[in-house]
Amino acid sequence: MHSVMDSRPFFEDYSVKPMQRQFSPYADNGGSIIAISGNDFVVIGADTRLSSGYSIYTRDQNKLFKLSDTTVLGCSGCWCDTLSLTRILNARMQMYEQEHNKKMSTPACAQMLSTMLYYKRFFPYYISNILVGLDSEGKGCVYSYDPIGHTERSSYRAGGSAGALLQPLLDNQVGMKNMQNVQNEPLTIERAVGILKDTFISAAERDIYTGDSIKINVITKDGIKEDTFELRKD
Amino acid sequence: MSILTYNGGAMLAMKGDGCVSIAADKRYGIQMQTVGTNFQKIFEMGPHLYVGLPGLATDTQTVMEKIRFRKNLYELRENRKISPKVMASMLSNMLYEKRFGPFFVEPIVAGLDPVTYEPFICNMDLIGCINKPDEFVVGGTASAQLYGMCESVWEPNLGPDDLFETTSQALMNAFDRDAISGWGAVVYIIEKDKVTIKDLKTRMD
Amino acid sequence: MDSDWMNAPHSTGTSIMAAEFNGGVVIGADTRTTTGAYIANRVTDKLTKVTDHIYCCRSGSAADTQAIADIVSYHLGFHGMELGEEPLVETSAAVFQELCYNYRDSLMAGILVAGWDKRKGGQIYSIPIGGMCVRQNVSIGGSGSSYVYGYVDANYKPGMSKEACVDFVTKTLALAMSRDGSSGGCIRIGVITKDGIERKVILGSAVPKFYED
Amino acid sequence: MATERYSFSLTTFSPSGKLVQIEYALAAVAAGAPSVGIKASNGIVIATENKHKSILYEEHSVHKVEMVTDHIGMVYSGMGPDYRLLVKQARKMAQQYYLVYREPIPTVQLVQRVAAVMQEYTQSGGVRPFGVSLLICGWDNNRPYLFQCDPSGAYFAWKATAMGKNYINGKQFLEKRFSEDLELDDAVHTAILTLKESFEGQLTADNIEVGICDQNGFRRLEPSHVKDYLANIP
Amino acid sequence: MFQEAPSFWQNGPAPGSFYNFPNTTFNQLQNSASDAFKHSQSPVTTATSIVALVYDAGVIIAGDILGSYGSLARYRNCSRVLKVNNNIILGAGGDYGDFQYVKALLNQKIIDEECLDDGLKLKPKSLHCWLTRIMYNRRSKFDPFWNNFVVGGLQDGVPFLGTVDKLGTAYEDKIICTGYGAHIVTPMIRAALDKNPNINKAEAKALVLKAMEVLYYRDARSYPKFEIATLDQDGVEIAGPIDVSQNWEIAHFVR
Amino acid sequence: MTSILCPEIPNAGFSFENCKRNTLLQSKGLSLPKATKTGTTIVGIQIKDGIVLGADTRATEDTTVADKNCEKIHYIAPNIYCCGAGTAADTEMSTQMISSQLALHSLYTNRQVRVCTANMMLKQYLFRYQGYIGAALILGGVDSTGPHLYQIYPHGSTDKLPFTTMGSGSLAAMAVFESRWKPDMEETEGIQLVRDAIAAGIFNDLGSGSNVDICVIRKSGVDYKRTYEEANKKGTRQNSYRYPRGATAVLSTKIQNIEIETTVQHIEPMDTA
Repeated sequence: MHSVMDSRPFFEDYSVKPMQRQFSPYADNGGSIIAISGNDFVVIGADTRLSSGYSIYTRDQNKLFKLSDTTVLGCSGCWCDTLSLTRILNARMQMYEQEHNKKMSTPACAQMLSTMLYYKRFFPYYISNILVGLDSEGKGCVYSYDPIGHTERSSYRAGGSAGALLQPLLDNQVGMKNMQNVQNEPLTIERAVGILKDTFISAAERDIYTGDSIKINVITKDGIKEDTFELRKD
Repeated sequence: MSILTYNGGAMLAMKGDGCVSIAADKRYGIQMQTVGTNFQKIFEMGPHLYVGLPGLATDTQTVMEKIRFRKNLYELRENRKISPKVMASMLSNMLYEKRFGPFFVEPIVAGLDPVTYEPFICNMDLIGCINKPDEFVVGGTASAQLYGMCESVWEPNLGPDDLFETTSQALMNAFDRDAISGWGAVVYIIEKDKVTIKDLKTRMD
Repeated sequence: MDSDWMNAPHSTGTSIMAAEFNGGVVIGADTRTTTGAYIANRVTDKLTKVTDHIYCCRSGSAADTQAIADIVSYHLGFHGMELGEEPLVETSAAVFQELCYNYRDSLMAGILVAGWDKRKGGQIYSIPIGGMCVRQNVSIGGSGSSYVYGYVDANYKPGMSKEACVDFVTKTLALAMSRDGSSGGCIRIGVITKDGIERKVILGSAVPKFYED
Repeated sequence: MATERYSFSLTTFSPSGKLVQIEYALAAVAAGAPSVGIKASNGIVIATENKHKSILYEEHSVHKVEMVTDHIGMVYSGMGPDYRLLVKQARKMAQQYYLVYREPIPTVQLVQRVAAVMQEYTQSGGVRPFGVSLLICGWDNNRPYLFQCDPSGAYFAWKATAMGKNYINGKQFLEKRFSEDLELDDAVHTAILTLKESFEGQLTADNIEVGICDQNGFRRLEPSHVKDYLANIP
Repeated sequence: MFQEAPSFWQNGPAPGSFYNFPNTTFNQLQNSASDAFKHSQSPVTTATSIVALVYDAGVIIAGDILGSYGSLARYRNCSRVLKVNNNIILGAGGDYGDFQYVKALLNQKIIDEECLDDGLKLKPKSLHCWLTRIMYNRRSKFDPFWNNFVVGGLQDGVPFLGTVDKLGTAYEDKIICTGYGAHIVTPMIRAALDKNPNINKAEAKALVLKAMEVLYYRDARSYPKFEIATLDQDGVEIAGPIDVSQNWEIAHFVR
Repeated sequence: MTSILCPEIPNAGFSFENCKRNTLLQSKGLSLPKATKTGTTIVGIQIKDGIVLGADTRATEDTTVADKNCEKIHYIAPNIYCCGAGTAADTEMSTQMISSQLALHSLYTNRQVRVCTANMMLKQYLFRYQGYIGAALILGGVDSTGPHLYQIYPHGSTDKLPFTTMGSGSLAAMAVFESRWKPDMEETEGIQLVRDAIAAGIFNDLGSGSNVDICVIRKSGVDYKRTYEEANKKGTRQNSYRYPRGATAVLSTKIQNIEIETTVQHIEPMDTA
């Protein structure tokens, strides 16, 4: 704003950036998701804090979307995109059911989500998705996505604002990485839910966008069991 | 890419029962390319005192030389071993001198008090703001992953052996999820009567 | 809007005013200091003492104007001792100008210097951004002033009585504060005559009201 | 220091290898008001004569016993104004030490630094050595310390010492009475008695000053407190 | 042969270049704006916070009646809290022009619904959903309605409160404040509701009055006259303009 | 003892040696890393002949919590304390510097230092650096002229107020004060109000969190209640993650034994004979 000020190097961090009133279509509303699959079950948990900048919109926003009896989608990132994507997804699944007269399987749903995300390759949905469910043989599956549709199936995945905090512990405790002479017995539901809760507790300590409480869905062949767990509120 | 991620690196320190641990990876890289796999980032500043300097490699070495110089003068003048608390303050003062042209390192200090042998750990941001928790401190490009790991696996009053296992697992699993740190690791376990230095067998990719 | 209370500089948006009457000057100001659209201080005192008989009304960057006022009151304290009598209003305006002009690139300060001295009686000097200085019978400043130029031109009469002048200043500031978002709160008034300053505050709820459709 | 500096030094060696300016400085000290310091097992006492040439003096306004930090105190024999300058420098050095190391300055370190300043004045151009000897007492490293700094820049650690007018019999007096296990209270009495030895006229709480330092730090005794000590002196 | 991107890609960046996510470090390297935002909006005459909360029997929405033209308090009788039908009330903040346009769309929708005369009445949840779609749509065309809407009402007898912002971010909660209200008033009301969760209408009104007072003290674009809409079993009531009670005694505490 | 090579007491003020290099690095597209910021909620109120200061204890690095229990209420003088928000290192260092200068000042004047002196020193220091030192402070204390409370902004402007809040949670805290503050409150009532204001910041502002620190300053003395209330506790873990011994693959082990000798401190006098 003053000639002498401009000659000095502009320390972006140290002084006030001139405020350009540029409309941005995106917002980061925070939130984290963890999914862990076992032989005949899959567990997915997402925190319920919807935030923007430094303030909390609401402490009780469900980010897990039940697409069918065997498929659940967890989304975190830009909430307006999430709302639109899940609405279109439900519509597409209904159309599939009516055309094929059968419910969509989880892998099919996963593939469709991938194409839907890539469709908006040049104006993407700014969301980190994790789609979980039981595949046709009843085995647990976890599909993770990047915002433009690259998908990967794995046995466990963490995503969202605290993804980096959560992932290493899952590698270690579920993937049994970096540990020698430790035999890994097959994962039980209790252990998976325990790890999920502990990881979220750690995430709530360190990531300001994760907290309040988490919603947990446990999917087995007898259906989806819902559970909640309180986290710190600050 | 931030300046702190130009060379990469991960480091952490943990407090145990009458002992402390400090561990770091060994990578020296230029952005994505790994150039060396035996780069020292933790330096001994006293029988029970180690300082870790993650961040820009050139500043790691410069700051190490400068702080060792000031420590030597201090110990000669005062005729006693420097305590970790004083080393942390001296380091913080030195970094804040460069407030408007800082060194790009986020130092970690770990050690036992030379008189009372009380465990001490702390870390600082690049301009010397000291953070003295009771559990653990982390630094470097994998700090988010390290926070996640340490927050879950750390327990109070771990003995030297358990502290070694916890520290190593936290470090390895964290930097496996970070592209620009890893390639070998070194762990120092500092106790009253001995310092155990272990090189870990890690993924080299 | 978002989080501008954290990084917008702390500025006195401000409506300030000074008017001469026979026997002295009346100075007035609103009490709102804002960082962005957040009111950081709703009861600010923008009438700052420079000597017993000379006050300045501050507008623009709160930091700059406070620093300038401190430096000027230091110089005038010194100057007063050398003179053995109270500094003249003109002198203090010159010292203000010295600072505001020489550092015009790094200061954002619009200052009204008003006071009484035994040589010329009540005087008002306006020193806007850029560091010029001019004496005026009535002077308004700050972001709120642009809404009340008409009112002042229509209603100011030289040689008013003290009561009339105080009433005129109060009404002008009330009008400015009601239209300008960066001004508001209470009205602080100072009447400077040969006997020094007599201060009073018109609380927000008591500020006069006009037609508000 | 003087604004424009002379380049030659006033303190040059005499043919017999002495620095005569320092000898004269020591003489000035020996002519100064007597002061005494005693290191007891649990503290240190420093005291000095503070005679006023006329009854019109405001007794307890200007002090000779000065606090440098919470745990270090100082007294002098010799020229007052020189002492003032050294007190100011000592206080500043103590604060600078604390800012860098966040630890109160050890008494030894302060003494070394003050001695270094005094030594500079014996080897620089355009200045004369200080006309004072200092008694510096402090408590750190949970033990008492007592030091003396001379105009030459030499410093000594004492168990007890006296300086200023007839310091010789002062020292002899102390040698007779000093013992390792002296308590602080007895040390104060001994110090006052030492001053009394060479005191012409009636020794009262208004013409002497006493400072004590123990584990709770350094403080100058109030005249009323000194009166109590004087009360039970025969 | 490929001079100009086909209209289909009009809003995206040049083909082949990745869209710049805002405020990621990657993005700050190149210049953030590309020319697609020529007609992107910025608000002109704006209205400030909306304060809304659920009480035991219904919902309450309040907003002052000021239209600010930048820092000029230009229009001092802009009502922005309104009754949509017997079981919906609406509050709006942000650009007043956009608000009036959306209000017109909404009125037309109500008229169409009446013409159908199928006995169905628009409900709050569906209005909230409809508004969200409108906002998201305009946001996706980089020509947003620069508003925050708060929809309150009774959804099958249960109090409903939802909001949507200029991006289409929508959610429901017991307490919803927009603009500066979110930062200043929401914490205050959350604390009050923690103490007694289901407050009655009178207590809710008192809370809103105190909220508007605090906003008048601290928000430089607020105004001491406001309107309150309440909706419950006994019907809809829009009270106002009400004057904010003011206490300036702390002015005497400053030297 | 001192030479330019080894300045025993580093010459005062900031050194700008690395500025050229850092600007070069920046021009290569490497962004400047951010120093630890304290999102922070800090408050201060004036009560009946006393001051109550309050602060949260969270320090953040962008969106990660760097310190869960950092101290934001800094000592300035026996009768003056100061809460700091903004860049953590700046608040720490500026309060330490002014505290040191005030210690010297009180030794010279043999008087208790005044709050307005601390305010003027801080204001002039921050103004000189034109806001580049990002310290936003609330200064409170009781001196011979009574209780005083100031808020100081990074650019160097200060306000004297009966109550004030700063930091990212200041709006949440200010709502509590504006709705419930009364002049001349009793201590217990004042502490409760400050606690509620900080809690409003902790629970509603993401930049603030963990515990509530409170400091009550009276003429008679200071009661610094560090961790007055632990507003948030870490969740209890379901299972333990204790690793079995030998879980980590080790390439080599080296043991450095340290013999503990008790150092006898012997000081011989330096004689000049």
